[in-house]
Amino acid sequence: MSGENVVNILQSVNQALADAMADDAKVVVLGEDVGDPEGGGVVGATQGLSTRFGETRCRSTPIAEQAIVGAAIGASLVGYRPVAEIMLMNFTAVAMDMMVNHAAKLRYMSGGQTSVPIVIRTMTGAGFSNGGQHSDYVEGWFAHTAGIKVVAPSTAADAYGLMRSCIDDPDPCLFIENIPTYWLPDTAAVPGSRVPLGQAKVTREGTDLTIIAYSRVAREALAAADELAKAGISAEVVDLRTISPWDKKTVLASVSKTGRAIVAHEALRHFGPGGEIASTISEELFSKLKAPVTRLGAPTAPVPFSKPLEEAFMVGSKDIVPAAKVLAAYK
Amino acid sequence: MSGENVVNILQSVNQALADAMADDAKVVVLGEDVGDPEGGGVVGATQGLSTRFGETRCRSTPIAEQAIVGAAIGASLVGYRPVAEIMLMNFTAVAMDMMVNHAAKLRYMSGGQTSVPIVIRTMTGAGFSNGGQHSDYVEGWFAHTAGIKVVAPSTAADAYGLMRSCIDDPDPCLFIENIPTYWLPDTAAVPGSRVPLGQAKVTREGTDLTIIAYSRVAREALAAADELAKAGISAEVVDLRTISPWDKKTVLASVSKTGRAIVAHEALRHFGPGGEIASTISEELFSKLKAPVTRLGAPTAPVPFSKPLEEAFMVGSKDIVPAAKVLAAYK
Amino acid sequence: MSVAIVDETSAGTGIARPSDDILIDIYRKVALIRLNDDRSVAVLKSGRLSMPYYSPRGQEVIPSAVSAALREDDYICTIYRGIHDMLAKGMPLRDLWAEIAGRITGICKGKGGPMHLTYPDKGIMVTTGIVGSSMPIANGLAWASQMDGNDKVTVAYFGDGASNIGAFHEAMNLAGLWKLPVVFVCQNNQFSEHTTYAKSTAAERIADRAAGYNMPGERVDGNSPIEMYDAASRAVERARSGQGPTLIEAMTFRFSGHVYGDDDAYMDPAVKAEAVAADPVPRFRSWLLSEGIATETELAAIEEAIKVDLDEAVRFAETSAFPEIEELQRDVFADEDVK
Amino acid sequence: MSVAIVDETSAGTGIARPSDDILIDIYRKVALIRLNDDRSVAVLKSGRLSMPYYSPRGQEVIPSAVSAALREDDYICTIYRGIHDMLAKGMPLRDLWAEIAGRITGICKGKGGPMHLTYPDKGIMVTTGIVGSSMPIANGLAWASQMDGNDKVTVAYFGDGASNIGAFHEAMNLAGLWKLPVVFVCQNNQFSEHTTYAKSTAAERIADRAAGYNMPGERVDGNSPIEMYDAASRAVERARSGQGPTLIEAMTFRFSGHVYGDDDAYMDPAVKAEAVAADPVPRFRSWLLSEGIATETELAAIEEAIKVDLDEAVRFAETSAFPEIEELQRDVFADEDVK
Ligand SMILES: Cc1ncc(C[n+]2csc(CCOP(=O)(O)OP(=O)(O)O)c2C)c(N)n1
Ligand SMILES: Cc1ncc(C[n+]2csc(CCOP(=O)(O)OP(=O)(O)O)c2C)c(N)n1
Ligand SMILES: [Mg+2]
Ligand SMILES: [Mg+2]
Repeated sequence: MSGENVVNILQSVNQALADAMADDAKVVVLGEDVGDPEGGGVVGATQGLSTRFGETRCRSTPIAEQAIVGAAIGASLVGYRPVAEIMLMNFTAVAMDMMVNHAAKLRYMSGGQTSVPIVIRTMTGAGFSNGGQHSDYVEGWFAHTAGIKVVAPSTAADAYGLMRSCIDDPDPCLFIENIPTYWLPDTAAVPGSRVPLGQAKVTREGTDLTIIAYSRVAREALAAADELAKAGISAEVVDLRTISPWDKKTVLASVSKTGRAIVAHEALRHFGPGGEIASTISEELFSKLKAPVTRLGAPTAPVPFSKPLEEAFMVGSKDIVPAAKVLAAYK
Repeated sequence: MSGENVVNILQSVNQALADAMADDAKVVVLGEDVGDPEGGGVVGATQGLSTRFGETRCRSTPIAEQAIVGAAIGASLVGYRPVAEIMLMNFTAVAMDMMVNHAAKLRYMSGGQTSVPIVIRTMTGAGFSNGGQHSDYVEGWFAHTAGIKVVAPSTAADAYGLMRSCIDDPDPCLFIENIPTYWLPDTAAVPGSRVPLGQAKVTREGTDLTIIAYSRVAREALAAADELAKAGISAEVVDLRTISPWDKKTVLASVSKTGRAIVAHEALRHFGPGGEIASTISEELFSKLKAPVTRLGAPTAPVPFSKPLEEAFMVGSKDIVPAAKVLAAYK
Repeated sequence: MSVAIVDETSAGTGIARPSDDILIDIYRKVALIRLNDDRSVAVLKSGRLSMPYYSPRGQEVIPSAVSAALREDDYICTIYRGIHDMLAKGMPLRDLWAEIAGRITGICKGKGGPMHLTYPDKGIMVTTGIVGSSMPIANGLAWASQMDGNDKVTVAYFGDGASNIGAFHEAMNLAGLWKLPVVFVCQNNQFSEHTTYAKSTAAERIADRAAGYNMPGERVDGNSPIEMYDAASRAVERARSGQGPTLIEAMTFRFSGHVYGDDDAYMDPAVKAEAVAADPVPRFRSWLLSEGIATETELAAIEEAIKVDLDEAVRFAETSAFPEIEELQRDVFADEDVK
Repeated sequence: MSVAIVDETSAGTGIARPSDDILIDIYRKVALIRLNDDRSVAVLKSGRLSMPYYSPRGQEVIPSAVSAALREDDYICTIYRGIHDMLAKGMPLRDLWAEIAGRITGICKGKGGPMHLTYPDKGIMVTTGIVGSSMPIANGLAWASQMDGNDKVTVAYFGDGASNIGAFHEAMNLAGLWKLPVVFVCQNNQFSEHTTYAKSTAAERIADRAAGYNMPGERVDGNSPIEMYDAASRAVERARSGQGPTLIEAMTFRFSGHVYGDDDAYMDPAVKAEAVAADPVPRFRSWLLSEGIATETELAAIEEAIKVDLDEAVRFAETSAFPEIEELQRDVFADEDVK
């Protein structure tokens, strides 16, 4: 990371929105507080947009998530490319109908006559003591829905490039931002660059096992790989980046090579998205696997407030490293 | 099935509600149309209850699913055992916040001071040309949520016994009824009997492979097993009955014996609940499996209206049989 | 609540009577809806068709009058009980019938069915099966018109029961706040499935709720073409000229059970009989004749032409092919290869 | 919208002044909330505590007056910005502080934290972090009281912003329809996070929305103990006697940013300064003195006692243990073995 190109994920999201709005007058932003000229929402993801593009194109809304997503859907049907913010991922629970029964289905139910090119931005993640209703990863709900894409970057450049691709995309995309990693310094994307949807990235090569992850946990996987290297274990890390549709090809290629896999996410392990990845690997690489595929996810509990419990809840390098050592022991 | 004891699932649900209301004055029923003295809701699941127990204890509500589940939660906090109906499973999308952020979490977030002994009844299933917004199986959303149990009977006796257990249970339960199988004649439960939550049932013994399913597909699995028997394949069928928490012990015991497994549900295969079961089997029985675990689920699409498409969409014996033959070929 | 009484002359209301052309246009739509309903029930009874059918019988006048006040390029969002709204807005019968028969020639390739009919060519943008959900999306269409600076208007149709769900409230507040060019048309048929208005809705009039959203709210006799056209025209004009949304509560009555096959045992027979006796379709027809606005020959010709179209539409539907199984996973995303 | 002006004497309003005992009880609660807020900010600043803290500064009078009108066995449901509501209803400081410090001795064993404080012993049944969600659950508590035939009342607290979300509407309609013994207390502090009332809410007054739910709605000066107590008493009495719900819009102002750490740059400094100048806490205090309802010594003693309790509560919290890791999966279900 050279000085000039250092940004963080939050800035990259902001930059992607600004660049998309500059490129295309049909890109508009709406959500709670997003038009606040001072802050740009509670974390500042939309800072400066209303000042630069006007409050019509970056518009604060009432607290009304169904109205927000509904407005985005409606405008998208007739040529707009709205980026709607659902402040925290738990609040998708009050907008599920618009997201799942409508945004995801209108193209299909209309036989392809209409389409819903919207992006729904949301943030989440444990780590800041926000407790049971402000920290959940529920990407699994949407990955299990036909007609909506689900994206979760772990780096600033991916945040930029994936956001640009989501805005370009003719179908609805859910874009998940992790709160605790928002402010970490990182390399900036090339302005205007895109990261294609549905493509994973091998962020570290290795030979003994593959760690498949996304969002914050993709960073934890890299940290785990560093630590494993010290123990003589060579871990390959695949950052999915897009959760649905996911990049089966890259994942299977990696696990074909290593023969061992860990799938890790912050969402609950119980009926979590890891089940799709793990069972696909087990099914498709049945005879090539040297060890059972390990799934890591949060324990079956709401996100606890108390710091030590919250830390225990969060999947990280602390969980990946021992799991990897167990796997590596399979010969 | 002897003449006298023949009922269908719908009647069994109705009977379970009536018996529970007769046994305990704190059991109350609420939902759209449920108090209609003539019909008892659109399919008649609550028929006669308002006449017998009064409109206070079987109360029709406005079309307001958040208000319905909220009222159930509130009353349950102070001693009631409400059974709330969300008419169709797709409409849980407008009640998700109450179900997931509240019902499922209040016990935990209060440190065990409060509890939410509610049952949420809902029906769903393709097969009646109800199209994209009236047929979805989204049990995966709730199975992936800590603090709520998810139940889906496939027989009349299980419907009765599981409903009684859900009402008895001190925690929130989601009770899923399948529309197309509502009216099939079946053996009645012993009045007052309970089917324990979290216990699967081996509904057919076999030696070559295990089919794990629930709801309508558990019946399809039996039909498939019949057909497979003719082809010389001996299939064991496990009806999960409770999806979350699921009965790992029974499933693993069966697959340990057969060495081959199919997990089948009507929900989308993509990131579906089958991933949890399949990957657990692959993980825990790694060296015992003779073949990769096969997951069957609906294709990644909204439920189509047109009859031939809807039939193709629905997972059934037509999908299980060929998959089983492939598995049986693994030696 | 008593049944709305149709008074097409609107004597004493001071409402201006629309031109004869408009009245006949409204009647053409009313007749189309009425005859299409007849045909639907007949075909359903014959067993040749099987679908969830939410009859609009009794509510024909509302969208007919509303559509007469709209332009072809205006938008509507409607609901499962919306075939009348769509026919009034110009949905062609062939596309409709092929769709409800699940054929590949249907307007949604058979994938949507009766609850999700869509026809953007005539501004029929969304049909939803979820109570309340037409409104938030209608706002978005209207918001687009507002941003584009064009003067298109969006109508959101919904039922009385829908006025009690959260989406209604959120949408009304946003529309009032942003002064969106929307007309919210509540078709108050006094039932939500099996449940009466009185057991669903705390408000004496749904129109009273408009005050809480800083928009005008008006209860009108939805079965009166003149009153309905008047209210709709004013609301559409208000929206078109940038003055913002209106809530119209159009009083009407649902002549059938909620859905085809529902025996409507829960409906008070006396109330229903009174409503049916006041059937707005024949009353409008006789009034047109008695006022000399149209002759029997003219009206009969309109009806005959519709019947011919219906014959052709049903034939087209029934002779069309079902979709190939490959269609199952098409139109999920724009890119067919994404699964 | 201008800042509400406190006029504790309520001269000219014709509102009866409550007894001195009640006024002093209200002041005791106000002082507790005020001093607890001071202490919270001080401890947060010190870095010894880290939590999302939604200060109730400026809104102290509302729940103090409401609680003075409630019985101990009445219920409340409140929100993330609800520590004032809970203190006024009797949440003990030790249990509160140990909880917000994440300790096992906290009232929720440290699992809930500040946004989910619960204390059924004093009727504090639910605290939610989801905007609008206090209301549907409050209805359920009230429905239970109605079915039990007891005369308990439930209060649902929420903010002005929450009056625009679907759950508000659904809950209000159900309460109005079923005549539930609920009092809906909207604390209108004129902001939803960074967004002003004018950019959130189409209604001129939130109280106006009550008409659409067939319940009385009243806007009152929430910073006036007398007006607030009066409105709350009438609403509570109405609910207790089976006449149904009331919506009270209590005007107030949020003295801080939305959450601790938020710099409130988006708040108009002049508006804020005016509101802070009208700080209801010192004004109430001086009025009690000037009216001779309490002496300086008496009030100082009340405040001193609170400070002692606060010292003890903070000490208790800080010296308590954190939960063991085993707690992570306890209290998910009643049966600990179910995973
Ligand atoms: C969110 C939701 N809840 C419940 C239903 C089931 N449902 C379908 S139509 C209907 C009644 C709607 O009544 P109303 O809004 O008055 O419209 P009408 O059918 O009378 O035209 C209900 C409850 C639904 N489709 N969506
Ligand atoms: C459904 C939902 N949407 C958004 C949020 C984020 N949020 C938390 S507080 C808040 C503002 C609420 O304003 P108001 O209701 O006026 O209450 P106040 O905070 O002013 O007391 C918002 C938008 C949330 N918690 N829940
Ligand atoms: Mg109706
Ligand atoms: Mg506020």
